[in-house]
Amino acid sequence: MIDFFSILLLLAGALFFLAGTVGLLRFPDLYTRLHALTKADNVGLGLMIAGLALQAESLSAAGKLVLIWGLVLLAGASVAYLIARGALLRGVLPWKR
Amino acid sequence: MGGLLSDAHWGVLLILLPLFGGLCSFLWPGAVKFIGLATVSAVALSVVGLGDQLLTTGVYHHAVGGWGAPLGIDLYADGLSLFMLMVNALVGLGVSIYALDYFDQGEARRFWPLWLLLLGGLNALFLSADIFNLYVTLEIVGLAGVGLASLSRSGAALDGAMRYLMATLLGSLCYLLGVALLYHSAGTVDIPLLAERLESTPPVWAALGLICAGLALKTALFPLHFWLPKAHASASAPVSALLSALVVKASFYILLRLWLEIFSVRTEGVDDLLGALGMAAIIWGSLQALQQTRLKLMIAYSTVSQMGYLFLVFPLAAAGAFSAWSAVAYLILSHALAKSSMFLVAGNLMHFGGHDRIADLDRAVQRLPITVGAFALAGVSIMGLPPSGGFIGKWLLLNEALNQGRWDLVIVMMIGGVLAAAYIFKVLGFAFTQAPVTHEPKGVPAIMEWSALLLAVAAIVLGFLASPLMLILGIGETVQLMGAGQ
Amino acid sequence: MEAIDIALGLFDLLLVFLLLWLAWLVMSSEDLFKAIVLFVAFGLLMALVWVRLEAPDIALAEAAIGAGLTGALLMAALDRLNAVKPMPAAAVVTSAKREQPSLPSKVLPLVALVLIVLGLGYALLSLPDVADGLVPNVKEQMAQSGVKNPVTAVLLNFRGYDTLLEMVVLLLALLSVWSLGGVRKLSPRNTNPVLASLCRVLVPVLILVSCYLLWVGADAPGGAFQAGSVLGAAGVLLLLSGWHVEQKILLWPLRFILVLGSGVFIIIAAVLFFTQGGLLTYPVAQAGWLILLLESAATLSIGATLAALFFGGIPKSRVDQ
Amino acid sequence: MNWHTWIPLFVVVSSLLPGLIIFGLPEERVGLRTILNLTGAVIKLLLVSWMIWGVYQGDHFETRVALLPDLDLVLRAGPLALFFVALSTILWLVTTIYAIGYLEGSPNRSRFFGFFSLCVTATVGVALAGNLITFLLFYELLTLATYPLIVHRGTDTARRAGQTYLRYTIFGGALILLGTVWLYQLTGTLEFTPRGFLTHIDPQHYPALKIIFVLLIAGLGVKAALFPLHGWLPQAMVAPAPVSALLHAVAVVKAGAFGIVRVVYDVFGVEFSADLGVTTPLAWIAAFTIIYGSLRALFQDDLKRRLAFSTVSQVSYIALGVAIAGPIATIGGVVHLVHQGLMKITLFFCAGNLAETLGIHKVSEMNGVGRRMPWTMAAFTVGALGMIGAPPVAGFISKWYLGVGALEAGQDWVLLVLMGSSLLNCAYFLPILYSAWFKPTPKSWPEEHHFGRQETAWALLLPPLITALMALAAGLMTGLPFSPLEWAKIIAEREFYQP
Amino acid sequence: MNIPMIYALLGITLFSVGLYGLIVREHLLRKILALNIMGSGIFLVLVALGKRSVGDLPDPVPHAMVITGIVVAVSATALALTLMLKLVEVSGSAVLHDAPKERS
Repeated sequence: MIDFFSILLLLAGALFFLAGTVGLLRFPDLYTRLHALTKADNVGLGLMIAGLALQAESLSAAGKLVLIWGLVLLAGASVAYLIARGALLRGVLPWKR
Repeated sequence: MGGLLSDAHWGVLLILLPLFGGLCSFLWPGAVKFIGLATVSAVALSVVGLGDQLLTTGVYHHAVGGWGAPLGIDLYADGLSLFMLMVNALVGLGVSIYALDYFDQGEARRFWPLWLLLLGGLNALFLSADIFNLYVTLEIVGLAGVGLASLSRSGAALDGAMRYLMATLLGSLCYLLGVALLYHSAGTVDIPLLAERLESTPPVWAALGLICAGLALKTALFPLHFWLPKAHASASAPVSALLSALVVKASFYILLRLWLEIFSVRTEGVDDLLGALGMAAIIWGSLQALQQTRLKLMIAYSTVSQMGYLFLVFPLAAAGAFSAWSAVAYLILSHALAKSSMFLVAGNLMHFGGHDRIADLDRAVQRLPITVGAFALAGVSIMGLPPSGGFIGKWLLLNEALNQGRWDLVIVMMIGGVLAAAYIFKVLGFAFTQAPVTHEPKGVPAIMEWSALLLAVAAIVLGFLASPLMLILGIGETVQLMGAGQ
Repeated sequence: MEAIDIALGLFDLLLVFLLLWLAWLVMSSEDLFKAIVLFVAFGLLMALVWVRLEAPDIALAEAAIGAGLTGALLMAALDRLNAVKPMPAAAVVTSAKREQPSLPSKVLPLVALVLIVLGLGYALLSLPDVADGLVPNVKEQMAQSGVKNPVTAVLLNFRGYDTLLEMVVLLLALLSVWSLGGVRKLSPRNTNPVLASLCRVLVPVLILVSCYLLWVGADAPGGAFQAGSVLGAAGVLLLLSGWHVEQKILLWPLRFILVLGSGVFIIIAAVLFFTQGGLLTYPVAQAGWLILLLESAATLSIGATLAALFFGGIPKSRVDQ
Repeated sequence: MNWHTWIPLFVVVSSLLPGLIIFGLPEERVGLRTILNLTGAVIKLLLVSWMIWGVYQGDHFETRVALLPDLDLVLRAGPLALFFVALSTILWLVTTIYAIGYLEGSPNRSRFFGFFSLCVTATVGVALAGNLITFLLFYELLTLATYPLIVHRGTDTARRAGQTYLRYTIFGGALILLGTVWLYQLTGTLEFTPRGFLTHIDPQHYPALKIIFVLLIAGLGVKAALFPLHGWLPQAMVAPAPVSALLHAVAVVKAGAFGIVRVVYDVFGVEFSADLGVTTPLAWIAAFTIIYGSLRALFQDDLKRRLAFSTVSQVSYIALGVAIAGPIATIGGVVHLVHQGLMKITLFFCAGNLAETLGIHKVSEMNGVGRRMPWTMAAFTVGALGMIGAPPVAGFISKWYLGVGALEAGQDWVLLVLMGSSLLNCAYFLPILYSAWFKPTPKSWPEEHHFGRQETAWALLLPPLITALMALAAGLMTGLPFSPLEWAKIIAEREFYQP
Repeated sequence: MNIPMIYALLGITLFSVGLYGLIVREHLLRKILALNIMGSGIFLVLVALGKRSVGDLPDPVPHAMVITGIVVAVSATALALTLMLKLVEVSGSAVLHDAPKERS
């Protein structure tokens, strides 16, 4: 039963990663790509962590996994912001149809 | 403690002292000169101590951490190591004294820590019996060398240092890959154990090729010498002296050591290839030196040519002849002394006239007789004229080449000597004449003149010390003796 | 089990091809920025490879140093490079022009490359399939080493002498960099509240992680180098967020921390040499805490050195003016 | 420990040490420098006299220091060695006096006298060398010590002359080095031995030995100015007159000739050389050089150049005497080593006086100079007559023994060479003497200096008079126990042809 | 052929690719990247071949060596980058020119 949930969560996570990657490759400009990447990564990673946490041997191991997710969220959000800001400051204009 | 020292452990001091001195000189920039000179003197004394110890008790062997090969790292010193340590101490002392007056405050603060760490790295290199440990020491030597080469921060110095860095890193990487292959072939990085275990398999051959190529690059063997002239010619004078006298010898020492211990019996053709490149280096380096209009470049090309002589040992040592490699050890020592003196002389001449154009030396012999005298004496050794260390080395090498009927080597050596005379006397000739544009001479501190002269005189005196030095070289009779030390 | 092996095998193959492809792109792409980004990706994949090769210690080091710090160094260098050269485009054009060599000079290196790969590959393949290396020796002596992580045992005990010299290499790199004089500051950034708050959160965490890695290194993957590089990363982050170090600290304390690692190593080596009669011969009972002491000092030094290397030129201090 | 083991070393040191001290002296310490120079020279003379007396009575003087594990640095005073040592010691003393006068007031004298002393040190070392490697050592030292003397004036011409000199001598040195190493390979020893050390060698090495002979002789021939290796000598006359005197009469050229004697007699052995068939070509080359040098001298207007080509010719008498390979010719050749030295140094001193006092450099400017400088020209006349071979000057003795020796050895053609050479000598010396003594004095000299009442400075006048008198004495008093001829006979008896 | 051997072969190839880049590419930054790639290749060879032991433990000695190597590599890279920047400041070019520059 736990295995089943794990697999489900992991697959869902993988799907988000896939979507994020497609977005990264297909979106027209930096800002939209960033959007796709961070959104997909944060959620995808969260799902994967959840899937793995179910398999963890101890509570502390699961805790570590969650900590990783927290750190990645923090870093991802900040870095995405910094990149976007840097791009704006350098005069990279958002894409318009 | 006294007992410990007299017992066995000068070798350890030789490594720890300069490293510690280097750290101290970094921490107390105000006292660099004092710390530096004290450290170098202590190192010189330790070399004497080690020599005394080796003469009485034979080879020195120390298992670091008490583990012993193959798990741990072994330190090892025999006649050849001692010889190289002597080179370090002698040249180091001479150049250190010179450097006291050469550098201004700011440069001195940057020079001494780098130089002391370089000295520590070199000592560690000559005492190591472990090919991976040798890699680490090579990196110390390389990075310190680059730092020193760029010390003056001039465009030319930076350019030279960059070339040197690229070459030395590439050389180290090739060497490291060779080490990886040897380790996985024999399960050890200890030289004596490798000598026992290695067989003639493809990985060993590949390692041989990689190690030879990497070390030849670091030693600036023709045609891998492309980086050397600029790097050595554009550095500050004491640094050029250290690089030409000590640093290129370090990688050659590893090659010689590995050859004598591990590779010599397993190589068909490689020895002749190295010998042929050595011959080409002698001729090419000398011809290039002859064409230079700048003194420092000329001296640097002379190094290329002189390194060529060293490589003649490989075809000759195939027969395992003590006389061949002892000749080369002698050449290393005398070249180190003579060449460091020459670079110091170049430093004096640049200080004096503000340039190093050979044709504009403008009666330097009148104004700086000691400096020009140093150049002449060093030149005698470089040319291989008697009485000098260079002559003894060349005599021994010629003897061995004739003994083995290697006329090609003999003829190249003769031509090399004549060409060396040509480029050295070209300089001396202009030192006597008046230049078209005469300049106001600038005084050169006495210490700088005398230290250059002392190094040159040492190169000459070597010509009379062959017997005791051969005795030292014979300690442990390097061929297959590291194994015997086990 | 079979399926997992096959999957892992496929994963390995995928990794191999990705790495090859990335390496080739790093070498061949015309845009330096792109090359650096690809190189960082290359480093991260390398970390994966180390995991696959059961070398978690290296994986940690590679992720922190190989990909992280080296990437940061490269990026900073590129930034400074572009700042030095007002017209990078022109330089790129000339370098592109220069990098269009004649056919033989393009083909010959390629041929050499193939030959080297073939030759060395042949050499590798003719190695015996099974070799124990030093595994038995390490196992035999582990009990005397004072730690439980074999890699730490090798690094700090069996081959501790290498590590001593390696600390010197690190210091030498910094000395040489400082000797070159100041480099241009990174292109100015407005102080940024998000970055600052990120620092406030991340730096303590990084220090914590560093301590953890240091402590755990005795028994599990980790140790001074990994801990030190995480500490270095914290330093880099601080520097990026516009952190200014006080003059007073730059003068003596910084130098002290920089030499701490190699200095403690040398002093302990000397003390052991006079008391135990051997270089770096730890008494078995004290080996554990001696190693911890060495590692702590090394961690501080490595962290400070790496951060200082990232900063570049010598920090201005009265001594060197 | 015995004094005899150190005296040869002291002889070398007695000029080395003053030389090294002089290098360090400031330019203006003329007095101290002069004292050092003369003290060294006198001490050397005393030591050499002691050794001559000892050797005459059959003592041995030998200094031996290890140079390589199996090769020693040997200084040994045999009769032949002392012969050359005595020549160079006496002439050094005389030349030093001359040089002090000649260079008065000119710059860089410390350097000059330093190298001057080194030069004599090297020459004495060459003479005393007891084996080939010691010989080589001092031979190369001689090259190095003479170079600064040749370029002393620091002009471009001087630099070029120096370069030419080096080009020849370094090349020659390389040849000798090669020959020496090879010889060592074949024999395992390099010790000079009466009648040679090669007689027991395996005949399969004979071709190699021939090549070694050629290498050694060619290397020595450079300094001995054997044709075609003489090119440097005429150029080197840009050097100051004392240097020319030293080069031509005492040091360089003589070292080469002396080396040839050593190689033929003490390395190969004269019978063995003759058996190898290498002496005859040497004789031919020497003969050719004699004629060639004289012919070239005939057409030189520059006085020093004429004298230089005369040296090319005269030094080959030594090689010729050696190559004829008979005892009497040997005596002739060896004694010419000293005779030519005395006569040629006289001539160069006189040429220097003419240049210093009157600014005369050319033969065509010498009309009537005999009346202006009678003493100088008297000495010159003695030297020139000696060169021609007119009795009773020393040169006659040499030529006589050479001729008789050639006849004894059945090499009659040598007589023709001697006669031809003497005629040519007449042809290039007699016109000088004639115009100097019998042509009218011109109104003014090119560049006249006055030195009080006498014709020139004492220090310049005395040396040529002394050497001229010695040349006369050597020709007149041949029967005295220590005359050059008697000593040459001792050499021939003891070293070359002992049973 | 097993997996470690494939990684070892990858190491060799990376070494060669790096060498190729080092020789062919002129920009110094690229050369520095090339040296790093070469280094990674060598580390791979060292570690991958250490997995040939029979037991469960891979050979830890190469691991230690590689960690040493990584630190050396980052040190050298930092120095090389700084040197490059200084060189560019002085000469204005991040390429080493072969033509001899006359500078007094």
